[in-house]
Amino acid sequence: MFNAKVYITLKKSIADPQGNAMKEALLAMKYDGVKDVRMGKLIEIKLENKNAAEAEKRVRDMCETLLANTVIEDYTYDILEVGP
Amino acid sequence: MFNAKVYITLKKSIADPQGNAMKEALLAMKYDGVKDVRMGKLIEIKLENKNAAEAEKRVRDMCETLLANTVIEDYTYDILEVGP
Amino acid sequence: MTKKTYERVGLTSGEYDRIVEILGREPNELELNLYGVMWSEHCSYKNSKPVLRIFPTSGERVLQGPGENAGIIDIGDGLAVVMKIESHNHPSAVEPYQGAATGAGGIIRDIFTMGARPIALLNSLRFGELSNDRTKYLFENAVAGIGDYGNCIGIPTVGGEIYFNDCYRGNPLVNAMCVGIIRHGDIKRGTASGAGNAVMIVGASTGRDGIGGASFASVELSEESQENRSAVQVGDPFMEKLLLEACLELFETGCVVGVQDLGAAGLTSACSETASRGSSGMNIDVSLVPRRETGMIPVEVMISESQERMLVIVEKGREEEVTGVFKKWGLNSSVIGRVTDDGMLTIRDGDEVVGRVPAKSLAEDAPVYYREYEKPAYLQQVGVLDEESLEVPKDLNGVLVGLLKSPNIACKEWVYRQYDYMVRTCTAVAPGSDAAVVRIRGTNKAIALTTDCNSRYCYLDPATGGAIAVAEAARNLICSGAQPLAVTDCLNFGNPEKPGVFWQFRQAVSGMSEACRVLGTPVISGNVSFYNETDTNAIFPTPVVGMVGLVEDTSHITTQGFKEEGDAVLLLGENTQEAGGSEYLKVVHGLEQGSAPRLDLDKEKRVQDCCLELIRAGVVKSAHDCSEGGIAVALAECCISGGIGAEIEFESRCRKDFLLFGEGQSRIVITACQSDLERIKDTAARLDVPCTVLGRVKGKELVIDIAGQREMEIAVEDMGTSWREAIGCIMG
Amino acid sequence: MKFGVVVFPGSNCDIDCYHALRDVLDQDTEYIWHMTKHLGFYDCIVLPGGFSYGSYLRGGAIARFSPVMDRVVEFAQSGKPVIGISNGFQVLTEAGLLPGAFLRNNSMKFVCENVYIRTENASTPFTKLCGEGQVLKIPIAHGDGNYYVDDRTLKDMEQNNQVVFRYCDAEGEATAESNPNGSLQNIAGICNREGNVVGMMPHPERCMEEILGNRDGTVIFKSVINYLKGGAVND
Ligand SMILES: Nc1ncnc2c1ncn2[C@@H]1O[C@H](COP(=O)(O)OP(=O)(O)O)[C@@H](O)[C@H]1O
Ligand SMILES: [Mg+2]
Repeated sequence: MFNAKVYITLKKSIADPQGNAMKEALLAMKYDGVKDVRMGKLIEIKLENKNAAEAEKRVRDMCETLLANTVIEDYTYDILEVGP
Repeated sequence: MFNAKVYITLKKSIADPQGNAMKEALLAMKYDGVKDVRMGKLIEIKLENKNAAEAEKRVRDMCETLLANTVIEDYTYDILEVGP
Repeated sequence: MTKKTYERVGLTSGEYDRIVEILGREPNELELNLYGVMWSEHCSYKNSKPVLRIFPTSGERVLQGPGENAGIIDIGDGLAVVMKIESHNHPSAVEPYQGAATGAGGIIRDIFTMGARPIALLNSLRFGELSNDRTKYLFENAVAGIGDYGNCIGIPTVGGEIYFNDCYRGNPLVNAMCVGIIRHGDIKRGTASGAGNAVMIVGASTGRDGIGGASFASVELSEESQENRSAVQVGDPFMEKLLLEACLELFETGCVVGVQDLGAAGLTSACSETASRGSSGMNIDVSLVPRRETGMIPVEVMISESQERMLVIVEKGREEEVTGVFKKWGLNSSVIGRVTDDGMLTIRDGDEVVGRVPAKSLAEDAPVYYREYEKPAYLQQVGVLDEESLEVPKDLNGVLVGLLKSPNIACKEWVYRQYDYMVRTCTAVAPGSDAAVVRIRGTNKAIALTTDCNSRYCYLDPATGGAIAVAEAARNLICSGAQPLAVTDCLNFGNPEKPGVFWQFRQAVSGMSEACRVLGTPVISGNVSFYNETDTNAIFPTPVVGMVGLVEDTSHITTQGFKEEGDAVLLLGENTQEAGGSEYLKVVHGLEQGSAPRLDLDKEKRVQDCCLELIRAGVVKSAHDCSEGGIAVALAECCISGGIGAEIEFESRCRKDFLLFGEGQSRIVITACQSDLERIKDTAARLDVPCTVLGRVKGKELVIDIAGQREMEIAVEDMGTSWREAIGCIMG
Repeated sequence: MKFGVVVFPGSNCDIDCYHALRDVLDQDTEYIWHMTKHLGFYDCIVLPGGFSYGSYLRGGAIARFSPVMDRVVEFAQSGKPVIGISNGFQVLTEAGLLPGAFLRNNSMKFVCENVYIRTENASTPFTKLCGEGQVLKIPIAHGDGNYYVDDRTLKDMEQNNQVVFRYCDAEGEATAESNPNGSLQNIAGICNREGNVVGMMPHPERCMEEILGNRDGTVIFKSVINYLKGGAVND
């Protein structure tokens, strides 16, 4: 069994309305050290696969096809083996 | 300067409609090893703070007050120092 | 059993004794929990039942009165309207987005449970003053929650009301209303009958969420309930959309004997209520209930309030038809038991019987309390208003602008532009007029919808305030060209164990009842929400009225905006100088005092009948009732909505500020062609309704003279900007 | 002539499109279930608005993997007219039939209101009856309508006249104030290179009858009917 954590973020070049709104809200709350906020997604997937290489290939495929929209988003992931 | 990554997830006991729909979609796409999918948020924050302890306190405060809805969500974070 | 155990599930020792008597033995832990949730105020109405009997509930058009998941009223052509309103106050106070969203989700299920296609949503919201940050957060998120749920499922949110008052700061009110349409022959009921018929659970799987929700709604909010987190559920509008389509498709097969949504108290309430209504029993196995979480014990399965689930009673042997339909929509469906004829709700976990109690005893035999009541002392102080001591403001233009900017009167577009009010392409009158109007496809008819309640009047005089809520709702429908048909009500009050609160409750219900009788609008469904208080502060009594009316012909649809230069502006009804309880007193003088406006129900009825007759005769070009802010605000709203000014002249010798901003009842501003004036006056005279020409539609300003003196002169555009932008400005 | 309206789980403007075509414009119209693997004969396919799969993850992201989408892609590639409205537009971009992607509205809020759009390309099957520059009043209702595309693709699109509508004011000026969601260059609707696949955020099917107070949406569907009648030029 594997636990994958997929992190999806907007590409750097793209303005992030949600992150901006959050930054403004934090500044309004007097968190004045805040320089930038970017909003992304964290997708946790439990998957059953024979081995790590196979699990990784699967996760990469999922990201490319469904989880991320590569027109606007980048993705990275961590995969952890958690027992049989 | 610090880079904080905040991970926000729904509490375990709370239903996750988005994660569910994704799981069904992945299964329909023949990713048959998928056992569970949970949808969360990743918030990346750049902040200027004198020291790591202070930065951490700030991030925790932000999570409690704004970033996470602690009624239904849990949070964790990583903080990385990235230069002055 | 220790005292603590029954207290933990919210029961009293008397109630516990009663359970022992019913069972002839002590209940086990699971059984005790069933009684705990079913005998809670939220499920049993144990404190309100005797009072609710005062409501008139019958009428020629009533196809289903209170007692089912929703009420049904006939609109002719073999069609009927299904309606219900419900509170989700306590969950929304803790988690406004999900609380409000699941409120919308729950009320939608009540409608399609009856076999109806939901066609419109409304809501009624109350928050503290917007100067408070927590209030802004609650307001913003409750609105987003309601909006997102309705938008996603594709049911237009077409109307509602919002008030801000400090009394709601710790205990906001979120009431959601849904309206559906159905053919008479398609009505479904929440009944389980026919021994051997299958009991199926369909839709979402069951988790631990919302456990204790029903009793949660029946206790005062304390610090502790902030911690009571599992009671908050997350809404899944996508799942509900599938459930809705699947259920409506399933009903067409004719294999469904009865159906009930799983709301408060989950399976416990759905099983015991359907069995009880069908005078039958039920034998279910909790191990067959599809689950989302591991390790759930039977009692958790029984009282879970996981959303988007339904219980369906299906003819024996036709279970597969159900499975087939649900599979098509990608949904679960499982047989979890059978209907029996022994009157018992028998709960098994596999082969082991884990609980067995009479179904009726859960659903119907909760003790009924005749609470003590006493006129509360605060009325002594707030009832008096020393009018002499209030100065007449010099700058009446400024007062008008101040009122237009008051969040209680200001345009609610900031809210309703977050709602998809157009989906289904039937919304003939969108939010922003007196009532929303939704056409009925395949006919020439439409229905008009509104929710109303001025709780400040109810605070000053609950009987009159309750009656005004009904009268105003009806008036709003009339102004849109509809005949009011029926009421669904949501009674939001404080702790009924306090005699003062219970007095307010009784008074409000009796006032509403009288108005319903005179106006011919029976109460066909509703909801009671008690314990709306924090620490020591109770909310104003807030009996929200949801009302539906019938527009016989879409050509009768009328809106509030002035239409054309030169039209005559008329008033049906009379101006008074009642200032008590007005928004003017609050905004300008900082007072919430005096008597609520008087209401003469017979006169109200005559004014309404007159207005509708004139609309049907085709002589009314716009109609708008006078409510908060009085006639000055009503005229301003007509100008703003129409984008055109007016010249108005009052003869009255009343105090100027009270004349302009007092909230006397039974008044409607209409416009008409000059050539129709005689006809209008004749009709009004015949119906014994005062009717005065106030002036005419003209120019780009609202100009008001009183007794020959120019008192107000203000550009429509400026009024519009103040009114439209007020809430957005505050919310940033 | 036959229209097909695709029904994804969670579509909710499917009935509105169906009603607009069948009841208002008297066209032969059918629903097409998302599981369909063999498409019947259609002249035009409509991907309606709503919240396919709840718009969970991203609008249109899951729907585009429905079996029917393979058929829609073939249909589009054969040159026949396809229109995606609102969520249908999102499905088309996710499926790669149209360029770009959608971000959250810059107001962060869902917005439902009437907006004005200016016709930039009056030669697509869906805009043939519009004049170049014609201003239409059409409602929007979306939370993620903020259109984005990278610079290079945008240049390409402009060269190919692929911007079909821009948000504008009543006078037809594409101003910042008239942009309801932050879309790049006020873009409200686009088409593919060939022009037969059109996506638009505003909902023409919501304004085709007097009782709804506005009939500006009619021209979109009348255009395609006219186009289809005018002889199968592209077939
Ligand atoms: N919460 C809400 N949701 C949707 N529409 C609302 C809401 N609150 C107010 N509105 C709309 O704004 C308009 C004015 O509301 P209100 O001032 O309460 O009218 P009235 O005084 O005639 O009852 C109505 O069309 C109403 O439906
Ligand atoms: Mg009104």
